[in-house]
Amino acid sequence: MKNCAWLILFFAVLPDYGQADSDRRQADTDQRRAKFNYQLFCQGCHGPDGAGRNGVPRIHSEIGVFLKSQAGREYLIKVPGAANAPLKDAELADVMNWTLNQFAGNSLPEQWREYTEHEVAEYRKQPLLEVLEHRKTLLQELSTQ
Amino acid sequence: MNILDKFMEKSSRHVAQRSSRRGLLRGLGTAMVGAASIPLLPVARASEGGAQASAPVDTGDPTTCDYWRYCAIDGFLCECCGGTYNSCPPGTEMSTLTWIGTCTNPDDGRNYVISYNDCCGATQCANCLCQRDERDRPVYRADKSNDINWCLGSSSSIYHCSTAIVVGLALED
Amino acid sequence: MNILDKFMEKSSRHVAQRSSRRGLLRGLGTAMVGAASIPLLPVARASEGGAQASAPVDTGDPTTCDYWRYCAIDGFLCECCGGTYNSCPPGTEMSTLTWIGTCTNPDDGRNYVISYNDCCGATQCANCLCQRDERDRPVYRADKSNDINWCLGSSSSIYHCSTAIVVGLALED
Amino acid sequence: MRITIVTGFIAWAFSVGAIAADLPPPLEIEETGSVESLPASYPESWMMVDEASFFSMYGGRVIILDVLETNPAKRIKGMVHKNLLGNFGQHTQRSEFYVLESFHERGWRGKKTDVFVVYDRSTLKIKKEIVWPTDRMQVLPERYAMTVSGDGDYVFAANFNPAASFSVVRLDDHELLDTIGTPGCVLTYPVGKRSVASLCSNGGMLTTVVNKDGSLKSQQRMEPFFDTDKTPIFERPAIIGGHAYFPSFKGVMHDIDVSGEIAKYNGSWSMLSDEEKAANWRPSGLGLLDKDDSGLIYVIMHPDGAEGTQSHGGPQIWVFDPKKKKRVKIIEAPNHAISVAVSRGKSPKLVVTNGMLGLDVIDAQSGELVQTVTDFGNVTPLLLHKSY
Amino acid sequence: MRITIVTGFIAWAFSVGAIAADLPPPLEIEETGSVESLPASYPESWMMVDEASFFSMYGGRVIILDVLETNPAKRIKGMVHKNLLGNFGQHTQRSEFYVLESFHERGWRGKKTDVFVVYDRSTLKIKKEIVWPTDRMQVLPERYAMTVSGDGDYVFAANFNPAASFSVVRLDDHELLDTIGTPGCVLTYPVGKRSVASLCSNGGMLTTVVNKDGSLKSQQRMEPFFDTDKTPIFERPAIIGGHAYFPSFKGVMHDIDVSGEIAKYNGSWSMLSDEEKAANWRPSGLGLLDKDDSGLIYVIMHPDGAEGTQSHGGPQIWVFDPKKKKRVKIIEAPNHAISVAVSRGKSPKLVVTNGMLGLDVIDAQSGELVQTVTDFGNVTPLLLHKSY
Repeated sequence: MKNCAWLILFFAVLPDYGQADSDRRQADTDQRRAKFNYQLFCQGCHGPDGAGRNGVPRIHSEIGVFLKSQAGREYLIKVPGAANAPLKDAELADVMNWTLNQFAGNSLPEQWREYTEHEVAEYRKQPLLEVLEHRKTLLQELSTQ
Repeated sequence: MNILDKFMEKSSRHVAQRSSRRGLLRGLGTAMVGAASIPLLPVARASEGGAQASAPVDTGDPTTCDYWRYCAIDGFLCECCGGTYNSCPPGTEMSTLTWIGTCTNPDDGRNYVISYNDCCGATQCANCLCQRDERDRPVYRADKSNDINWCLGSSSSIYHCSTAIVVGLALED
Repeated sequence: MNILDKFMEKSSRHVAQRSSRRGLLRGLGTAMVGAASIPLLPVARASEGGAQASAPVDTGDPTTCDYWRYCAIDGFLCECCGGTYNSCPPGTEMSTLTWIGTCTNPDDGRNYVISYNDCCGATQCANCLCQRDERDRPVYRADKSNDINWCLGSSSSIYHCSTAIVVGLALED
Repeated sequence: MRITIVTGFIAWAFSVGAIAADLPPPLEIEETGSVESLPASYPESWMMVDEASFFSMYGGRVIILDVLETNPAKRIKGMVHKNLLGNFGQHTQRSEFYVLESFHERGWRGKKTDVFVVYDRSTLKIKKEIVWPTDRMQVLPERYAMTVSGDGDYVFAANFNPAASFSVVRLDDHELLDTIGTPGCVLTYPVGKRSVASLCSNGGMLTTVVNKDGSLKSQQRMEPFFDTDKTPIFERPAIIGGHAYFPSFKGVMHDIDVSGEIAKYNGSWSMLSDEEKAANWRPSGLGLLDKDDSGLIYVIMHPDGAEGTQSHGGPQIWVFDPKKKKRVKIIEAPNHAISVAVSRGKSPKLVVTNGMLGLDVIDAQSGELVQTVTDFGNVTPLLLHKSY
Repeated sequence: MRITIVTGFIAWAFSVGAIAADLPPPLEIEETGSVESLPASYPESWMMVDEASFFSMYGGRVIILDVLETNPAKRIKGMVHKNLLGNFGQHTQRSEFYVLESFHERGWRGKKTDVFVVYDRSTLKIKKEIVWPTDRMQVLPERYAMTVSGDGDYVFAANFNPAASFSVVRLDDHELLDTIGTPGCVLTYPVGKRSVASLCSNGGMLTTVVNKDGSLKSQQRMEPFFDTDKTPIFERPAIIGGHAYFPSFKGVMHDIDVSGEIAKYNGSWSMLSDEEKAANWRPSGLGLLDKDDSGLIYVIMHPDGAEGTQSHGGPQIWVFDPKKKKRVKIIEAPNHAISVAVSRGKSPKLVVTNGMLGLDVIDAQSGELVQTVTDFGNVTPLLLHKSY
């Protein structure tokens, strides 16, 4: 998915009116919406490149490590910025997947699967209260794996 | 930072009489136009000339508060402080934390994602105060709040002025 | 600190219209009367009643810049800041270093030695700016200069307001 | 030494003067060094003005102002510094108030230090300064960026960097106890004896119960009761008799029960009739509401509301009785209103930051303008507080 | 990476958009983080405004202003902080200027630190900060509270606490070298290559000759040439071609030869005719005079002068040719004048801080008002400087 830029460019250069076009265009729209939502709800703090800042965790090249455990997988949805975002479950799943594809880089495990609408709905029901402590614990666990 | 609208409305009257500005406006050292006191350019304008279709169009005046990008801005316009609508004045630092909004460019009718990066690290510019609050939300929606000092993440937390940077195209709902 | 005389002269006109003060006066947040815009009380007044001879007389209004003690004052009158003409507002500290002048009490015709002690340790009061420079001298005569920040000897060097304290009677030349 | 000598001159001058011209005796020599103080409890007519100094935020301060004093020169009772949009809080019982402010080592540059400062109400001297453990919330003036606990023994003060939390100060010894995270939820509304509610980005609330030692006892989330995009509320409640009343942008009053240990949603009621709704009357302003001692709520209202007008202020102040869920009065703001505060006592005065950034003092009973107060060093007096 | 992708979006949007509505292509995505810079040498029409911020001195600054720019929004080129009536100096050759300012640890309280700050003229970034060894002089803005040595290699900056001295900074490496006492004498006027003259409380001058290493070489006192009580002079000279011209309160121009190693008194001449003297015309103002590049002196004058009017400013600016000891022109100040500065170059502009604390820009040749400049954050722009 890291070559989505290429994909989009491809569509741009060669508008496709053929079979399966609507599916692809839908997929493309979802990508654009995911990016748009990232910009609207995440970028202010995490930055356009996911670099993170003073008091804001870095996403770029780091976020993928959380996918190495189920607890980590849930964590990314349970953080208040994600869980509380005014997005539908499917939209939140898309933003998270887009973010992972976009910024996670080598931090991703070799095998990983994208979030589904259903699991996002489940995880976000209980947003985290002790985010920093939880994050610390998680990272410790993950580093010892 | 979005309280002074009414004040601005009042002072915009004074702006008209440039030579004898007084009252609040003078006191506050601003040179400002209240939000929306000049109608935005109609979308149609962009299409008037067919030739224009080959280049992006943005004909607004970034020295006025009415400029389309400023739809959710607060504070002092960097354009009046030695910077521009998307760059900081010399000696300052652009905030990395910011709030994000969407505004419509009347020249092409498109909604753009605007990043309102503050310029930090110099005493308040105190010029061109511009307060518009479209889709601004209280601090519980920090990502949409211009009441917060967004220089909080920079090496100096001192707010100087605000930019409005096009960082993307918005999607229609 | 004695530059704003002319400015004050201008603004004293505005003071007359208390309800609609504007312009510089409003802008600077002051409530001031320019130096000498109201004639000082005649010396004769003190002698009008014979009975008064038994008690000292000082009938001036310390809330106005015209008050006799302020003849070489600069800055903000403590009288308008929560203090009085000879005491500091709560929370501040009276400077130990100061400049000294002599002023004539119109009630008894005597020249008094006035110590202009600044009150220090709070942001500028910014009220009742009063600038009179009789016998004020440039900084080379530091003892007579009100351009200097006399809070320099206090635990906070921040200037808040100025008092005018009778510390003695002047000798005639 | 100098003084002694001069006193000698005076005695001399007096004898000469009295003989020569039958003048009154000369003025007494006065003491240098005297500093005023204030009563331990302030009169009802004194208000605490949050002068944000928006154009030079290093000069921010709280000005203690007698809004009924008719002599402009005598209105100011004192002032304390409040740097860089510092946060302000007061104790209603203890004779002290609190400023949480920030300083860079070199004004605008160098290391930033946030400090919590305890002021003595009578001397305006600093009783204690606590170096703050994290970044305090730095926003336009709020009434609930800091609060005293229900039992009066603690201060809870909000942090934001942009991780949200609050820190706990014990008032008996002015010790900083702990900092408690409130992920996604900001500000500090007092709940019960020792709990804090915060407003969350999902439109719900989080209640944090605090132990006696200032540490986290428990946290509980309230279901979202508004949509932050579509039906936003103002973060500025009137808290009366165990209820926190939060108006929405469009005039729905939400009632949160804050009397128990945990904040509970208690329903809502409309501030508007159908006609008013049609005319788009809405609450608006920075300090858009306050309460009086009899339990009425005063809210700035404006017609023709729209997206973006929520901070414009308005031409009227509507008075609501929250028990009856009814408006009981309309007061005209003579010069527009962007913030409002109500003084304590049986004859409350409405103090309105008007469109010219002066203060209109209005009798809350009669609705009549008592006086307009300007020229007290006000540049941007964005929010006012009662005094205690 | 992001840019690439977004560009992709745009390309897509463009194709769709163009097809759909014949719209122009969308705006390009813009970079965040960019910061402007200024030329290493400023144009003649730029002035350095000492905004003392008298009502909130923490907010003091130097505003770099193009006084000929007609668009108010584009007049400000930049600004730097100048805390608590900080002192300001400039180098005419090196692309840098200097601010000597003070900070308390907590704004108005806590330990005071004075610092000497070297700014890069192009980036307005700090090149060096030197913690100052003593208390700098803190007064209303002066042009000679700091000066660059005649050879351009040092800065001498005045101290006062109230013991008077000056400190020496070497510019090649921006090192503080030494502090030299000037008992009873204040300010720093450049003399010869590496000497400093100061004005003394007895009406004379003290010349301090400085060694290459910044230490004291010798000091020499000049006989008093005025009476500080009866015939006081302004401490503000125009220094032209090796001569420092100091006007007296009553209009006598004193000429000090500062071309050699030691300042020498060179006599005086009257600025006034007998009629003018009778009408009590006098120099007056804060920054009451300046010079132009052709060697003329511009002085604010007012009639009906009296004790106490020396700082009132005046309605006229008189232009003197000091070589001819003669007035060559009178320029009317359209809105009163309290300070004056003259821009560099062959078509100098008079920039006058007027009675409303705005700036009147006047063509020095024709005497005509070019424009009045206000609303640039000016509150108390007490003194102006040429730019370099």
